[in-house]
Amino acid sequence: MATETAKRITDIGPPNYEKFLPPVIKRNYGKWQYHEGIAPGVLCHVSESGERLYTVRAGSPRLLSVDTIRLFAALADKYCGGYLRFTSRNNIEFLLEDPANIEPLRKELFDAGFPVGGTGASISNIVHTQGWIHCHSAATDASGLVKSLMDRLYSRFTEETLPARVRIAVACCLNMCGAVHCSDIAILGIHRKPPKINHDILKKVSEIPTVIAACPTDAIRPAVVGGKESVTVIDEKCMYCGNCYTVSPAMPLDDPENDGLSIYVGGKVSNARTAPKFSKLAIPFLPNNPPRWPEVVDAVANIVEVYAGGAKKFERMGEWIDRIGWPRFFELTGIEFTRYHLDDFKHAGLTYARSTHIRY
Amino acid sequence: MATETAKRITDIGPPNYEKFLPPVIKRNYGKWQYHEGIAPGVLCHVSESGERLYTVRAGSPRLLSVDTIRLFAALADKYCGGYLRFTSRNNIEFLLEDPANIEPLRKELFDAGFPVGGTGASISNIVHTQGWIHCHSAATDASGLVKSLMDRLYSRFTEETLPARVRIAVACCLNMCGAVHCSDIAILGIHRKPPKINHDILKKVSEIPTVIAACPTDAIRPAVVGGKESVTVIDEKCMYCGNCYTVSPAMPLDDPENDGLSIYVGGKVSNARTAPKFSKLAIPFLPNNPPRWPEVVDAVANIVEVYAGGAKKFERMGEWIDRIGWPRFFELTGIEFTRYHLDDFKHAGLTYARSTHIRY
Amino acid sequence: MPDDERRPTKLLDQLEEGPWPSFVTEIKKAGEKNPACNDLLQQLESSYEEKRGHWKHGGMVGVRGYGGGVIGRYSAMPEQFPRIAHFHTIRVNHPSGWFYTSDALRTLADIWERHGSGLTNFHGSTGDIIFLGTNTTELEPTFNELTQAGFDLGGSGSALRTPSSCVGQARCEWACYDTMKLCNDLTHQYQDEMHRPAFPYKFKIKCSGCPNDCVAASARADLSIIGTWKDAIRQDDAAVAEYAAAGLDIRRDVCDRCPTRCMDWDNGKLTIENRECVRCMHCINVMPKALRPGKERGAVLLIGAKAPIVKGALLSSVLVPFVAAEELEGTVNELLKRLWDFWDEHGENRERIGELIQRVGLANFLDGIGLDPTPEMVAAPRDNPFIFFREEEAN
Amino acid sequence: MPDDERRPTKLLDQLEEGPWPSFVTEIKKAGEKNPACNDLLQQLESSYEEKRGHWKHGGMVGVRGYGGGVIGRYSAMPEQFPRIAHFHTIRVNHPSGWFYTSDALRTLADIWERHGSGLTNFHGSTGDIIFLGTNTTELEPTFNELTQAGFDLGGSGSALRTPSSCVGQARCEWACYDTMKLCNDLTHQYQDEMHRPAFPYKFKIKCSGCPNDCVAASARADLSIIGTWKDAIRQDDAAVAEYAAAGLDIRRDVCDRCPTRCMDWDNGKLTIENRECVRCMHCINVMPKALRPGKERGAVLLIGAKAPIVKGALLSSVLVPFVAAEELEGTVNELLKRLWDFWDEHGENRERIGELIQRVGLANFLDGIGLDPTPEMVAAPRDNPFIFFREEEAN
Ligand code: SRM
Ligand code: SRM
Ligand code: SRM
Ligand code: SRM
Ligand code: SF4
Ligand code: SF4
Ligand code: SF4
Ligand code: SF4
Ligand code: SF4
Ligand code: SF4
Ligand code: SF4
Ligand code: SF4
Repeated sequence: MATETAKRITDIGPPNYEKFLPPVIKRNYGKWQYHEGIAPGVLCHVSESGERLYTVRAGSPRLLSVDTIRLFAALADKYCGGYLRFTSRNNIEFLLEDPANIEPLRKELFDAGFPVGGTGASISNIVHTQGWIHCHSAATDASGLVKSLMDRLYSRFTEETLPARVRIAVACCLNMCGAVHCSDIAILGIHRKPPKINHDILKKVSEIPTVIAACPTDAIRPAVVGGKESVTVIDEKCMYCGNCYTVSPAMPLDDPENDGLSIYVGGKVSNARTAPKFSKLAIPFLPNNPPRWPEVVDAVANIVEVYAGGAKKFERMGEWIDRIGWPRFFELTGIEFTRYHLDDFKHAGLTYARSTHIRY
Repeated sequence: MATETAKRITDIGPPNYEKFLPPVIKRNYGKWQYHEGIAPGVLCHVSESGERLYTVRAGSPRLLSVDTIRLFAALADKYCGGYLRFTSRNNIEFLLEDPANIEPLRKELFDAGFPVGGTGASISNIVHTQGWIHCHSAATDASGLVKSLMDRLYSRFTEETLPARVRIAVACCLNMCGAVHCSDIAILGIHRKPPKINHDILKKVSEIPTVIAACPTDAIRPAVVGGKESVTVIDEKCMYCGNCYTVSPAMPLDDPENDGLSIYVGGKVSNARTAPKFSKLAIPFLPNNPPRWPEVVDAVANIVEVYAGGAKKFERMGEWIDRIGWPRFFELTGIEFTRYHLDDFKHAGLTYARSTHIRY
Repeated sequence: MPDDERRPTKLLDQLEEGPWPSFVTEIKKAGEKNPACNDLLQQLESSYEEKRGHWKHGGMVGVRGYGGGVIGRYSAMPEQFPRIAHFHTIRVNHPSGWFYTSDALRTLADIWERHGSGLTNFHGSTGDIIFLGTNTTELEPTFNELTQAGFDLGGSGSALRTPSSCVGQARCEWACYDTMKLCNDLTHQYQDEMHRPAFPYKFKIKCSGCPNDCVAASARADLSIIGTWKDAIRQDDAAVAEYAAAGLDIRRDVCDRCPTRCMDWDNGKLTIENRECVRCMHCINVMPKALRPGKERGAVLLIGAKAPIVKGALLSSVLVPFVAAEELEGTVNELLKRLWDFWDEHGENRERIGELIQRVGLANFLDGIGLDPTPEMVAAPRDNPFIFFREEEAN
Repeated sequence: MPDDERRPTKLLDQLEEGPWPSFVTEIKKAGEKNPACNDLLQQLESSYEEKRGHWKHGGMVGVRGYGGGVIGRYSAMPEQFPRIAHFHTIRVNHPSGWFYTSDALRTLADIWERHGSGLTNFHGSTGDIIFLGTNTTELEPTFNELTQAGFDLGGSGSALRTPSSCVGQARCEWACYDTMKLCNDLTHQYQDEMHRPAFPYKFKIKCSGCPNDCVAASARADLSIIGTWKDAIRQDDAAVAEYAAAGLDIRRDVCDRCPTRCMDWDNGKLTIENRECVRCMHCINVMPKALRPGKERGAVLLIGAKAPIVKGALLSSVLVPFVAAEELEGTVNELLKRLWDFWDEHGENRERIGELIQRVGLANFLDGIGLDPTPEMVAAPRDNPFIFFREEEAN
């Protein structure tokens, strides 16, 4: 036992990135001077030394089999000395020194089913989460939804024809692992019914005070049900956030009839021009309709088209809406404005329109 | 008794304003086409009919003796057929048909001690409240402070030399009867010590549950003190708002050593250009120093001067600050930024700077 | 009997210096006729010396049958200042737009000289004529003389307060509806709500003729009625040219300050994309001769402004994005009924209607008063996903 | 023993159509070697049919001595899908900037083919390499092979999570500090905080080289380190002219979109009032060849972003307005110590640091960590008068 522990390596952290940098990057690290977009999905960075680095970016489903990983490795060997990286939105980037390799690589990628694009004023890959593939908490699937959306928005990925970049994200429950809350378009799996409490096991699988404390709206009360110590939920105070379920398996919320999707728009993260902002509710509910979620795909495509037709160059979705005003956004997209759009959470009052600035 | 009741007139409301309108207004009611500023304190409104109405506006201490009222009445008789009005900021306006009367009227007003001005890009009269003259709640006097301020800012009233109008208001306690919270410069009387509870009378003069409910921060708890039902205040939770005193005379807050003034800036009410906005804290505390409040007067004069020197034409104080940023405001005015400027009330989080937009 | 002797007021006397008209002088002037004012000055001097007020916590006094209109006030030093032992103020409904004839002013002055201190505020912050200081026995006689002269009391306590309005069409070219008439009509219509407090808390109505909001309704009215227009800004190109010729920098000072940047100044031609205009008034304010509000006029109704006590200050928020001028009075009356019913039923003690909306949520409030939600009511839709779906919509 | 038969997946098969690469194809590919993936596909098909997930509420599993890095997962239909009865994911620290050599990728692929489903995420939302699905007995062997290959686990639970960074100076001309180095150093330095959960809740660090924030730190990092500069934008007038000649509308697309309007384009000359510039990056983004960040570089430190659970989402807010690049690593380490101490002492269970700040107030938080308040920390000072004065300041 003692010997085994001695051999065991722990806490070494990740390998140092320097090992993985292509020579052209090593030579020009910190010396890049400017870049140019060469074609959708292809960037050229120019160093103060005059050297050039070509990046070819391809879309990925993020969920990859080891064989596909080996395919990427092989392409990297063939075209760029075995060097590649992934982006913060899960695209793959090949790092080329020789511009002559761009075209052949692009062709091989396309042929293998991996489109090149996602740069500049395009729709890049959709940040997303586990969904029914791996998470206990999911109100919908993420991968299937993303596949359906990207099939429809495909040319928006392979072309740079939008007023500005559009970032879409999908999260399969309110935990929002995709951090979707600051996206141009955020798609969120939601529940619409309070948890169905499993009184038989609640006390065994969770601590009642923790369950009670988990609820942001104080909807949970201690209760004895059928002789068992458990909790009850005041239905009117529940907004189905699922935080109680996170702390207790005895509080499941999923409900095939009532779960679905909601869409938020106009968020951003960059500080370019305007400050980062949250996405705001556009559509409170759409049905959960696998395998292709046509209602969600149509709704997103519609929003993208209206935006593409109306926004000025360099205007992100939220900046466009700020310019035209929310009433016009609803008018142009044909989306219905409902009571659910009116905030009633903590800072609700601050969302009310506190001026007479109105367009008629 | 029955006869007396019969004679007694009630619920008649105010006299109809039409009785008080000068003939030129009656003739042109709703037909005004445009106006011109003729001189500080003098406006000319031109009707679609071609008729002209001249308004001469004079400053007033608001607190008027009946004899001064009679003086105004006499001036109105002499120069404008006995017609006059007051403004929403307590100035007096004489309504003239004959422009030849402007100069003599102005002179008589000046001679009587009532300056003509307050129009356009000036500092108009200071909206204010009762103070020690009449209110039980006052942390400071209002009239004396206003007099001291207007003496100093006098030429800002009689001239139109600012980038835009500057609206100043004074409220003598947090009830803010002057609705000062949306002023270019708001001066607010404040307490800095929790109420000193009079346990002997509390139960007699107020209802304990009402007193407890009055506190926005839940600082008040029921308690038995010296055998008497009363309340206690958790000192750390009290921010001296005085709402408990409003509902109970047994909770006085005034404290000569600790009461004082705070200054808020950058609010506005109009929808011109930007939406209405609240004033924000500039100076958390200045001493209560009657009869002339030199610290407050200096502070206000300083803010006005810095604004006058830095703002662009048509920029209200808050718009100027939004353009240059709060850090620069504090730098230019030399006002110290303290922990008290950091909001810690309900929506505090929303006041934090949530971008990297920083000037260096 | 008045004691003519006036003790020195060293501190206050300093406030008679300087160019701005002095309230101390006013009090002294009144003191020449009514020695209560000398007591007032003395007590105030001692406040200035000690840096604290000397008034007792207000008491309930009033005129018969009215639950408001008088603010009871008693000196905390009645032995020293017996003439202000009682020193109540009377709030009097002002005529709309604060217009007077000299005769009306003299009538008021005479009444108050007979029955009170002779000190006034023209006007109080809410807009009332304030008669500042008298004792309890004079209240009823003052009231009788006032009503004989055609004046009545304003509100106090948990009641409607005297509505107020900007000068509007009487003297302003921008008034998009008749503010003074509406204010006057509402004041008359709701005398009962004003004089017999029966609300959860106070309620204030203010009428501004255009978005400049010259009665500061947005900051302090439970119901703000703010004029605006629906069609295009009326534009006189010749007058625009005059302003330009006179030196106005139309690009910088007008177009670049337009909040939606919907104006363009190109080669001496001003173009406004009226569909994008949010009726902020700026361009009109700067060029009143050249630009005017459109002809399809009316008002925005906004709800819920107030000062910071208890739960933080609020600015008015949009409730009805547009009501045509012709329909304004009817709509406001109907709306007030629904607002007050809902508030009566759901408001807590000392809860302003703006706070009530925050507590129950705008959607529930709209349900309660029977209005549909519209996007004009919000600066932006919610950004949090914490939605309470209705029972009937989820299965 | 693998059962090679794959039952039909009618719904999922539809997701192999269309041009975007299909995760279903990936699962099938992996299923050719590891039939657990077929079970996964079957279970997923049944989720698609029934519109609900089929995973049990997660359980605690892991490797010896580590409190995190593995997400326990069990099928709710283990009889039907025995091969995914256990199906845990392993989170693996990624190399900074997500750079790999083909060899490194193949090593990872081989390990995972031997010990797990052969399915991965490149990468998880936090940035880790995700090995998707294996059973409990394979955890320790996978871990051993990983560490032999130079890789280690990421975080889960109430721990530090794997920091991430944008590509930074490796490929970006705008990186104002060395994001990849800082990210790598922090990841190594805090292995203990990552592997032995001892915080009140999770803690995330993200490093972006400039205000474009390409790792979205502002939205989701408890500590965001975002590059910026202090001196003037470097400007190349010839290159500006090139952009103009190429058809860029510099007035409209650059100057008019500058948030502070501190740029002017006049007669072919671009002027920037750098004192008013808020380093938003827009003009630089549009004209990378002509404009570049200044040379006095460093970063803004921001605090407290998170997703909406429990008390609403938060964006990062400014904590330290500027730290010079040379001092960044030292300052961050020192600050983290103070942040974590304060959070340990005052944070409640499952309270992110951003929520803690909201609860105790920014001023108290700054006191706690020993920083002075500066106006850069707020969008505006408070607008309410509800100030808690300190005992010692009032007498
Ligand atoms: C590769 C990547 C960084 C990484 O380390 O992985 C990256 C790389 C670049 N970003 Fe980014 N950004 C990357 C994610 C982001 C993100 C984060 C995200 O999307 O989740 C943001 C914030 C998005 C937001 O605001 O919601 C982001 C906001 C920007 C911006 C600001 C754009 C704006 O107007 O708001 C720029 C500037 C520009 O493009 O003009 C920028 C510019 C760039 C440049 C041009 C920087 C440079 O000079 O090299 C790089 C090529 C951009 C392109 O795609 O055309 N990058 N960039 C990320 C690629 C993601 C992808 O695969 O699509
Ligand atoms: C007389 C009065 C209305 C009344 O019924 O009593 C009035 C009258 C006019 N206002 Fe006003 N305003 C009056 C109080 C206000 C208020 C309320 C207040 O100050 O408490 C406001 C809102 C102030 C704020 O935003 O904090 C107000 C915001 C305006 C504005 C918007 C200015 C801006 O840029 O924000 C204008 C337009 C302008 O002047 O360009 C305006 C314009 C005008 C015009 C030019 C309207 C007209 O065409 O006749 C009038 C002469 C203005 C002047 O003084 O130069 N008036 N005006 C009030 C005079 C008060 C005084 O004695 O000083
Ligand atoms: C006389 C007047 C101040 C003045 O000098 O002009 C005044 C005086 C008092 N106000 Fe006021 N308020 C006066 C206009 C206002 C305004 C402005 C307005 O109406 O436009 C406000 C802010 C707007 C608002 O209503 O929010 C105002 C907000 C308050 C508040 C805080 C209410 C709130 O909801 O935040 C209180 C406290 C309360 O009601 O308990 C208050 C309470 C008081 C009391 C009754 C004191 C008290 O604690 O009960 C004051 C009596 C003073 C006295 O002895 O004469 N007064 N009060 C104003 C009424 C004159 C008039 O009728 O024309
Ligand atoms: C795997 C991953 C999603 C993905 O598909 O990429 C993920 C998966 C889970 N997250 Fe997450 N989170 C993941 C990144 C995020 C992010 C994004 C980020 O880190 O940048 C967020 C939003 C940012 C944030 O932290 O606020 C995120 C916010 C949450 C939350 C809400 C936390 C909050 O304070 O609001 C929870 C709930 C919780 O912690 O109890 C959560 C909980 C979970 C759990 C552990 C489910 C649970 O209820 O305990 C999920 C396990 C799924 C599974 O079975 O594999 N996850 N989670 C991401 C981690 C991969 C990685 O290590 O690289
Ligand atoms: S968003 Fe929700 S369902 Fe999706 S992976 Fe995160 S915790 Fe699971
Ligand atoms: S789902 Fe959310 S709101 Fe509903 S009971 Fe659970 S924790 Fe409370
Ligand atoms: S602001 Fe306060 S002290 Fe002044 S009059 Fe109003 S209630 Fe009285
Ligand atoms: S002064 Fe305000 S905060 Fe303090 S106890 Fe009274 S009501 Fe509460
Ligand atoms: S609010 Fe508008 S209409 Fe009324 S006086 Fe002011 S500018 Fe004129
Ligand atoms: S009124 Fe305001 S928004 Fe409309 S055009 Fe004029 S400046 Fe622009
Ligand atoms: S955050 Fe800035 S430095 Fe980093 S990759 Fe993006 S643009 Fe470049
Ligand atoms: S970086 Fe942004 S703020 Fe600075 S000059 Fe450029 S556009 Fe303006």
